[in-house]
Amino acid sequence: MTAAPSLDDDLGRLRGMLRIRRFEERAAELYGAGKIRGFLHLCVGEEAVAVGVMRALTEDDAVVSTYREHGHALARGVPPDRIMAEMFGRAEGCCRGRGGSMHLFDASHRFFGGNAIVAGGMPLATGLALADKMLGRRAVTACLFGDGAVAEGEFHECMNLAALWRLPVLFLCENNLYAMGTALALTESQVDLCAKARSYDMPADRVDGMDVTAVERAALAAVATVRAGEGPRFLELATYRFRAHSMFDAELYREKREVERWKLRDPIAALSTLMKLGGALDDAGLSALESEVGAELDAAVAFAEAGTLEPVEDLTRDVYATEASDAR
Amino acid sequence: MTAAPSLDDDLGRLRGMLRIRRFEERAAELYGAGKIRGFLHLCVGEEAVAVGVMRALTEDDAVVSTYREHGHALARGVPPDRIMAEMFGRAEGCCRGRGGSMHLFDASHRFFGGNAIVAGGMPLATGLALADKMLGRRAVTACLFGDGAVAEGEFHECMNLAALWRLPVLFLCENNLYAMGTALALTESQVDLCAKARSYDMPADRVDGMDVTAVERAALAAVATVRAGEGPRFLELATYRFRAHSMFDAELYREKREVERWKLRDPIAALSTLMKLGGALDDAGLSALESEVGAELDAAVAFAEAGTLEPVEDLTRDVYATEASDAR
Amino acid sequence: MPGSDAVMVRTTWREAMRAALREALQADPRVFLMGEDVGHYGGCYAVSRGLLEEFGPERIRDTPLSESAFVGAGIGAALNGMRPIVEVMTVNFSLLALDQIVNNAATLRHMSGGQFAIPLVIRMATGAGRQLAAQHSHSLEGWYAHVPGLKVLCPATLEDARGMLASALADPNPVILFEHVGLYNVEGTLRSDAGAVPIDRAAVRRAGTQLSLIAYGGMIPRTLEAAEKLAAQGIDAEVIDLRVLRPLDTATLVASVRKTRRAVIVDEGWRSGSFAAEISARLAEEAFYELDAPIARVCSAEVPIPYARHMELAALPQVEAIVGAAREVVGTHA
Amino acid sequence: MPGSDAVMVRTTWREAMRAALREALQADPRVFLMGEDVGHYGGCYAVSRGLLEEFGPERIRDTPLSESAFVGAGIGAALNGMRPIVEVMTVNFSLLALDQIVNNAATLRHMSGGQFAIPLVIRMATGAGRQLAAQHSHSLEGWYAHVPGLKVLCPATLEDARGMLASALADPNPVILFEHVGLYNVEGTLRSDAGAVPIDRAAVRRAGTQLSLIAYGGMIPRTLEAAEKLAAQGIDAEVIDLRVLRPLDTATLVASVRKTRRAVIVDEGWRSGSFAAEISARLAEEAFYELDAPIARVCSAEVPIPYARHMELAALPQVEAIVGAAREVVGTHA
Ligand SMILES: Cc1ncc(C[n+]2csc(CCOP(=O)(O)OP(=O)(O)O)c2C)c(N)n1
Ligand SMILES: Cc1ncc(C[n+]2csc(CCOP(=O)(O)OP(=O)(O)O)c2C)c(N)n1
Ligand SMILES: [Mg+2]
Ligand SMILES: [Mg+2]
Repeated sequence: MTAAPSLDDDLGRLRGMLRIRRFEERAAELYGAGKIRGFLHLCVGEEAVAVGVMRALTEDDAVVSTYREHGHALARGVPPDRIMAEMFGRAEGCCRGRGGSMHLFDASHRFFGGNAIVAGGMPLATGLALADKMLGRRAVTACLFGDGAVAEGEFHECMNLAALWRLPVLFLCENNLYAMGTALALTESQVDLCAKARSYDMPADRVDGMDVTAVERAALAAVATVRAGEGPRFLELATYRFRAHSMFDAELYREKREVERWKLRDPIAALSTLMKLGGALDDAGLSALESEVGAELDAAVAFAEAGTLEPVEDLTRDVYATEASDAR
Repeated sequence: MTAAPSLDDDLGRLRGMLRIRRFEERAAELYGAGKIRGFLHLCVGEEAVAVGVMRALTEDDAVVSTYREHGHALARGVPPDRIMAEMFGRAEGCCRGRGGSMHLFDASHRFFGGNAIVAGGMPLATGLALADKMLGRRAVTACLFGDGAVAEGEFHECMNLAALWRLPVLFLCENNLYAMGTALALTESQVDLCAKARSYDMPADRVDGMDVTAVERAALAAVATVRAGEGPRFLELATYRFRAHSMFDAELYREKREVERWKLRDPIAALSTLMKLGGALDDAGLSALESEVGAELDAAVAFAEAGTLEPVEDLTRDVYATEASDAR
Repeated sequence: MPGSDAVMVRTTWREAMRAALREALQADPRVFLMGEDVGHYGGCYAVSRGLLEEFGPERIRDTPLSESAFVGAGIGAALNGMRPIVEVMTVNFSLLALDQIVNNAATLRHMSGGQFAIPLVIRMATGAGRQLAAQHSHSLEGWYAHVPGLKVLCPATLEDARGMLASALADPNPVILFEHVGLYNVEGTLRSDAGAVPIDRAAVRRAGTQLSLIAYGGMIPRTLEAAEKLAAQGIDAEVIDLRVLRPLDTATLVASVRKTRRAVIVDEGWRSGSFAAEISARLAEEAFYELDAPIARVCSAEVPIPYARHMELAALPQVEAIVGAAREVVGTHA
Repeated sequence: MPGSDAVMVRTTWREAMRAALREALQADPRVFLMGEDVGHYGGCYAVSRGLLEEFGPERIRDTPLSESAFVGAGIGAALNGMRPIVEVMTVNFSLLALDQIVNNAATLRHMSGGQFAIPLVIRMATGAGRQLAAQHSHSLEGWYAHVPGLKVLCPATLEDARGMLASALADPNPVILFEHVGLYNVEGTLRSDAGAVPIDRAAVRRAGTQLSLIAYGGMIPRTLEAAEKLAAQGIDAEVIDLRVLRPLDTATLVASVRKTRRAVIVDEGWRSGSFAAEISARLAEEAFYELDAPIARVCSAEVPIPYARHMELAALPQVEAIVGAAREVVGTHA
């Protein structure tokens, strides 16, 4: 078993969250400028989940995510320049520009997408874990999905299958209270989502998803039991998205005041305040961090801008694998 | 609200179960004789569920069932001759011979099938109940399915939707411990099926499905609350099928002894013994009942034998409704 | 009968659909709309915006993400006296409800010997062109058109966006109504008294003599554009809008091709196993001896639709490809 | 290379499939079989009977009734080093897993820019003829054959039942393998050393000169029977077994039709939007000038398949219908 990541690296956690925040803000701008197209879903406000969870995983673990996955990908270590280039539709993107924002994949980081079908990644995650178990590997598959996914039949089928076969999956429900414009109370008869997991005899905990340390601690504990072969676990991460569902959303379904109330719990502000109080961070340190993050992001945007377009002749390349290309 | 059916009609209950038992036995014979074809699923051993449940419903209620539905249909009042003719593939069958054993429908008894997709009837039931609720009717939809259906995504989606919208559905899970050849413990991580219902905040009870009076009492109570607008309910009916899953089943997956043990709890024997002990039934009474049931069944078989074949020219009739035929 | 005091009003395709929904909800208390985000959000493509405020949450029902359950519930409600309009956000997601549509909606009437009618309308967005990539850009209309028991409508014009829903609701059968995402923003004029339109025949959108261009839904505007380009090159193309994929109005097609003796079919589906293949086969069966050239198909490339703009464009049927195929068919290729 | 000491052994189609499964499980520890009732029950159609005892419950996995989850889990397991064989009991139930197959299995490789291979085999029973009625008797092979990223196999002969699985497992792509329920009991002889067969081409099952009968899977035996009947009537038909619906071996088809100049396609799918339409369209595109008569299709009637024997027979393509269509195409109808 790999050594547990240190729990006193507040600066690392802050850097992780800031990278995501600034990346998302830039992506919004670039969408406005027409550089990014299609559907774009930002995770501003939810950074603590991405960072806390990914810090609890090792290289051998696998990640399955949703269409709101920039933060997950960044925190997992997928290079920001490859992600940005992907959203620009460039051949240098992590999927050659074919996937875009909703479909980030990176085999080298065991990042299995980026899935734009709500709950559609859950069966994949279950299968990745099944293979790990059958092959005797001690890897964990982290499967992220939203509160909206809980209503889908695939959620139920996968929870049962994973629990029944005691597969090494960690189910991570990012409960941001809305599925697109539909509030949780309008989609679930029982809004305590942990109750669902328990009905499959799967241990479940609710965690404050605005507190990155709490997320990391809970994820570490859960990963440890999953890795030890004790079967799957479920974490509900209570969070909130500060921005619209996507770039097309007029946000008719929630009050501005609700959003403002949640912003008071901004996970980045919370951690930096705590660090400042404890003397671990000062204004100079924060602005150094901002420049570091900004420089990385500038480089990513420049990389994307300089990227090339996949040749149209390659349109049908890789619809099928050839035997030679994939003997492994 | 309709008057509650009397709870002291043991003879009626016994007759109801005996009709089903003899019908199923005859169907097996007729399958052997090549008169009935396709898949044939018998409910021998499970008669108490059919009778207990159907006695708790009124005419205005709706029933949605599975491919193992002869008993449900008979207890609901669908005429045995129409059912038998259906299984003979006759035009006089309740579906003109098009549905066969797995697809019995009878609009006049609000019997909405007969569904051969496991859990496939559950969304229909949810919708029937939705219409009743929207139209202000005080009808209940009884939705029957097996333990195997609980693993399907459609189960989960429907439980949630019905509970969320407080629809007048009574979910009735016939838990006979096997889905085809797969034991419940091999399909559910949590074998307490009521726990699933409760995770949707839906009241749930487990009932002895070999005790017809217990089933009827529980169904009456549940129907009353559902009809009163208190939302859906879930009953798990613990039962057992004495015969093979279908006529093709070699029963490799369970021990003969287990079957024999369950046969000791035969719901028909149990009730008739009780009645005899209480003086409500004697041998003469039982054999009178047997002849009455036998006569009805003979007539049904004769009706089916005498039935005609739907003309081949009608093959495409009723693929579509015409406006005229269905202005309602 | 359109009244004589009707005027022409400017509208968008989206607004025409919304007007159709509003009218249906006003006309019949049994009609209701349900689907994901049709209410509070205002509809994924803003089609139903404002209807929740007007008709309330009983009739404009936001559903959980449970495609199979709410589509199946629509079938059940239709069986039991209601006239549901169920919205599935995108045809890709409809795969999650396909069991209910194919195994229940399409079979119940026939298999029960004609005991039930299912007056249900299922609306869904379809098609590519908005860089939504491989899981949001399919065109599976042809699959639905394969299934006996279903009717399949593909409105292309403002008139059809405005008028097909009422006809679909009046039909006692399950009707699938496809809305191409590329059409919502189309603007034009519509008669103020526009209403129900027939849903049993194809339409000739442009009369022509030298070849028949056959298309439907989202491919109609570009097919008409191709016809204009061809006209400028001296080729007179007839444009047929299928409108209804099932039941298919073969007579109109055959009549057109008997006249023009040449055909190009434009279909956004992937070529192999496309609905265009069905059109081609029917024409070859019924107008074989009148054909002067092989029938051509202009379809999508056989790839999951990519995100990058230039690749998405390359994957989809474009005006130039239609023009090129048409020129080839009439034998005027360079 | 078949060894020279091979002998011919009597077997059934079911046994040939079982031998293929056993061999695959023996040959590669990464191979496992999962699906509903594949283990303790012995397989719905008894194909996997005995394998649980031989290979144990880890490799012969009974699944809950959760088509979407276990098919999707097969995709995930294939992505992660295993070689799963997933059994879906019947093509009708596969609709419940179609989201996973179409939106994931078929797209992941292309959409990720080629990062992943999905060496997955999905087996399913298909077809009618056993009086199982409208929810168990579909033929949706054509739908799967429409989807880029999938390969679609339809074994008809004992050799293909025995040999296609190994080739499918060796293929790094998701392969759908259809087993027609009417074939399982077919008996015949097979070489004792029969093994993997190519899965990239069609086969000429009977050489002939006057017309091409094109079929696949469960329709092959009756198409061959029709060819014999036609021979007795002096009509020499060639019979092409498609074997692989995707990618389609157009060359073999076109070569046959170029020679015979006439074609009848036999397909158990419903006619409108059938795979037969694709074959017809391709032939019309690539052999138009060689055709002497309209291409004919013999397909199922457009109805949910009824239970009653006489009605089921009437709904399905029968030998007489094939013979009739062939005679019409060669112009010898009375
Ligand atoms: C099967 C399916 N149905 C509908 C959609 C459209 N859709 C995209 S995101 C979304 C909301 C999902 O909400 P949730 O799971 O809570 O995730 P969040 O967006 O809040 O992160 C919906 C309805 C989809 N992508 N897939
Ligand atoms: C969706 C689907 N998958 C598989 C089947 C095949 N099948 C028919 S019955 C059955 C077992 C169902 O078990 P259960 O729900 O417990 O009902 P029971 O037969 O015990 O009454 C299976 C797997 C089916 N009909 N539908
Ligand atoms: Mg959410
Ligand atoms: Mg059972």
